[in-house]
Amino acid sequence: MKFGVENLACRRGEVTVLTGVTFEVAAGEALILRAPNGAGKTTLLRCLAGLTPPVSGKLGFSTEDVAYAAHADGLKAQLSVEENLQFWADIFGTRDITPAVETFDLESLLTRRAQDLSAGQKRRLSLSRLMLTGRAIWALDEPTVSLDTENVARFAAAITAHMAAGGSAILATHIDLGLPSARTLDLSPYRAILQDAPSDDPFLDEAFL
Amino acid sequence: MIALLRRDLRLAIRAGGGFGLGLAFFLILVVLVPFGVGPNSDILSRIAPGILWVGALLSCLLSLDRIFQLDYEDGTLDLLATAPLPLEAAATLKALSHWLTTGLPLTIAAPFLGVLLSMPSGATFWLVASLALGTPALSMLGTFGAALTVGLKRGGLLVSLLVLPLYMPTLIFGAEAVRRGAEGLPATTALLFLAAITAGCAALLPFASAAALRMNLR
Amino acid sequence: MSIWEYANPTRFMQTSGKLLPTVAVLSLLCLVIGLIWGFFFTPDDYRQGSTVKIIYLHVPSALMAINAWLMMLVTSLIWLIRRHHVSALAAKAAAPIGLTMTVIALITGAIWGQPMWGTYWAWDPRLTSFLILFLFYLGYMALWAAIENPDTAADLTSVLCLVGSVFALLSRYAVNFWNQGLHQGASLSLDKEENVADVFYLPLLVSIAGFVLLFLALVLLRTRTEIRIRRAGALVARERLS
Amino acid sequence: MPDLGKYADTVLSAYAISIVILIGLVALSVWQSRRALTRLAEIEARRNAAKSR
Repeated sequence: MKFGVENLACRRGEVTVLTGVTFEVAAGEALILRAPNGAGKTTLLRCLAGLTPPVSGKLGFSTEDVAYAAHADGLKAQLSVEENLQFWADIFGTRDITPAVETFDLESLLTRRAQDLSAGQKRRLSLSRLMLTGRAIWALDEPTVSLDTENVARFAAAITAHMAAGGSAILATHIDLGLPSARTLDLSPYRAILQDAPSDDPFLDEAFL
Repeated sequence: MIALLRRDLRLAIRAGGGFGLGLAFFLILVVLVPFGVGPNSDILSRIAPGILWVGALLSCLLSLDRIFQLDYEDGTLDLLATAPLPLEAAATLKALSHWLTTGLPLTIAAPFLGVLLSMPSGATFWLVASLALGTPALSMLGTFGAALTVGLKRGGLLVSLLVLPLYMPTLIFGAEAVRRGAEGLPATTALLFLAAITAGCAALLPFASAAALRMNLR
Repeated sequence: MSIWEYANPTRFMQTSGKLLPTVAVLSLLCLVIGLIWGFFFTPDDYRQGSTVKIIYLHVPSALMAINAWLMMLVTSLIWLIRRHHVSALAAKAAAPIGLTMTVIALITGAIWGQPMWGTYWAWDPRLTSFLILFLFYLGYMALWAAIENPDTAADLTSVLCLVGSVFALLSRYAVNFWNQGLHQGASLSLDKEENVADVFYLPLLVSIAGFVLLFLALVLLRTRTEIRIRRAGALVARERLS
Repeated sequence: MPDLGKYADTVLSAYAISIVILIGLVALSVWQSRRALTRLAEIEARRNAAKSR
C-alpha cells in the first residue's frame, strides 16, 4: 500500500518539533528514519499512528491502517505469552496467532508468564503482535532494542515478508537491517527550529506586549 | 470487545491484581464504626444505611487509579488507542470490569455487613437494590476521573478530589433510598433517580472518558 | 469586527489593558457606595435585627460564586469548540475568584446562621449545594495545577467543567430531595411579591453591581497574568529548543 | 456608626472577614500579575539581547 505525508508539522508537548515533513512510501517499501536523539522520530511515528494529531499538513492515509510499536512493550506481566498474544489477536479480530508465534520463535515460551521473560524475549513478543494487526503500514520505534543478532535477522525476515505481501514499514532505527528496497529519510532538515518557521503558537506572536 | 473485559478480569484476580482489596476495606470500615460510635444498636441501625453507602463509595474510590494507570505505564494504552476498538468502548469496558471487581462484590457483601450494624431487615432489599443500581454510576464516574488523571505521576489523591463531588448525587439518592426503606417510607422515587443517574452516566460518560484519554495520550 | 478577535492574545492584551483601570475604579466605587449605604443607611429588619446587613455581602458573593462557574462553563465550551487560548485561560483565571466568592458566601452565611438558626452550620440544601460547589472549584483548580502541558490542562479541565456542571446541577436537586431546609427563599427575583423591601433592594443592587465589576476586573487582571505566563513559557521552550 | 444592637459582633465580623478575604484575593492577583510581568520582561530582554547579537 502506497502512503505518504505532505507538509506535516508535529508537536511534542507544547513545542512544534517538526515542520514540512514530506515523503512517500510505495507498497513493499521501507522508510528508515535517521535523526539524532530528540529530533522528533518518536513524535513523527506517534503522529502517523494517529495518537498525536498533526499541527498542520496532511496524512495521505488512514491511521486505521497503521500498526504502531512503541518503545514500551505493552505487555501484561501477569499474563502468559499466549494470553498476551491472544488478547491482541481478539482486539484486532485475527483468529490465528500461530504465524506470529512461528516467525518470532515463541513456541517454547507460550505458557511462560511475561514477567519471567528476558528483555529480548519481551521485545520479540511485542514485535510479533504486529503480525496480528493485519495492518498494512508498520510504524516501528526502535524495534531492535535488546534483540541479539539472530533475532534481529528474524525480525528483518518478518518485515521482508510483510513487504513482499504488499505492506510497507516506517522505522526509527540505528541498525542496518539489510532490508530490500529500503530508503533512508533524514529528519534533520525538518526540525522546526532550523527553519524558524512562523509558529502556530499565538503566544509567540512578535507583536505581543 | 469481550477480550478486553476478559483480560481485565483475569488481571484483577491474578496475583497483585488488587481484587478483594476494596471488599476488605469495606469490611474493615464497617467493623470499625461500632467501635467509634459505641455498641448501642439503636444508633447503629439508624446510621447503618449511610455507613454502608459511604463505605461502598470509599471502597470504589480505592481502586480507581488502577483503571488506566497500569495500562498507561506499560504502553498498552497507546496500543489500545490505535486498535480498531473505539476508545469509548474501551472506557465502557474498563468501567464494567471495575464494577464487576468492586461494585458487584460490595453489593453482595453489603446485606451481610448490614447485620453487623443491626440494620432493620426490611431495609435489606432497598440496600441491595440501591447499591446494584448506584454502584455502576460510581464505576463510570471513577473511570472518567481516572481518564482525566492518567498521565499524572501521583494521580491517586487527585482522582478522589475530582470524583468525590461527582459522587454526591449518587450517594444522596442511594443512602436516601435505604433510609426511607428502613423506615417503611416509600423509597421508589429515590431508586428511580438512582437508575436515571446510572443510565445517564452510561449514555454520556464513555464519550467524556474517551475524550479525556485522547487528550492525555497526545 | 467580531468578538473572536479578542481571542487573539495580542488583541486581548491591548483591549483589556485599556479596560482594566476603568472597570477596577468602577467596581471600587460601586462596592464602597453599596456597602456603606447598606451598612450605615439601611434600617434593621424587624425580625432579623441588624443581621440583615449581611445580605449586602452574602447575596452578591453567592450570586458571583454561581456566575463564575457559569462563565467557566461558557469559556470552556469556547475552548473546546473553537480552541481560543484566551478563553481557556479566562476559565483558569476565574476559578480562584469563584472559589473565594463561594468561601465568602459560606462564611457570611455561617455567621448569619449562628444568631438566626442557633448554629453556624446546618445541612440546609443551599448551604450544602455551596459546599459541593466549593469542592468542584477545588477539584477544578487542582487539575489545572497538576498537569504540566497547558493545552492538555485546558482540554481536561474543560471536560471536567462540563461534566461537573451537569453534576453540580444534579446535586442541587438531590440535596433538595434530601433535606427540605430552613433557608429563606430567593432574596432577589423578578417576582416582586416575595422580594426584600425597596430600602434593602437598592443598596443591594449597587453592591451586586460592585461584585460583578470586581469579578470582571479580577478576571481581566488574572487572564492577563495567565497570558503572560504562557508567553514566558513559550519563549523559554523556544530558547531551550535552539 | 449605626446602632447594631445585640448582633453587632455578628455583622461586624461578617464584614471584616469578607473584606479581608476580598482584599487578600485582589492583593494576590496583583502580586501574581507583577511577578508574571517582571519574569516576562526578563525573558524578553534576554531574547532581544540574543537577537541583536
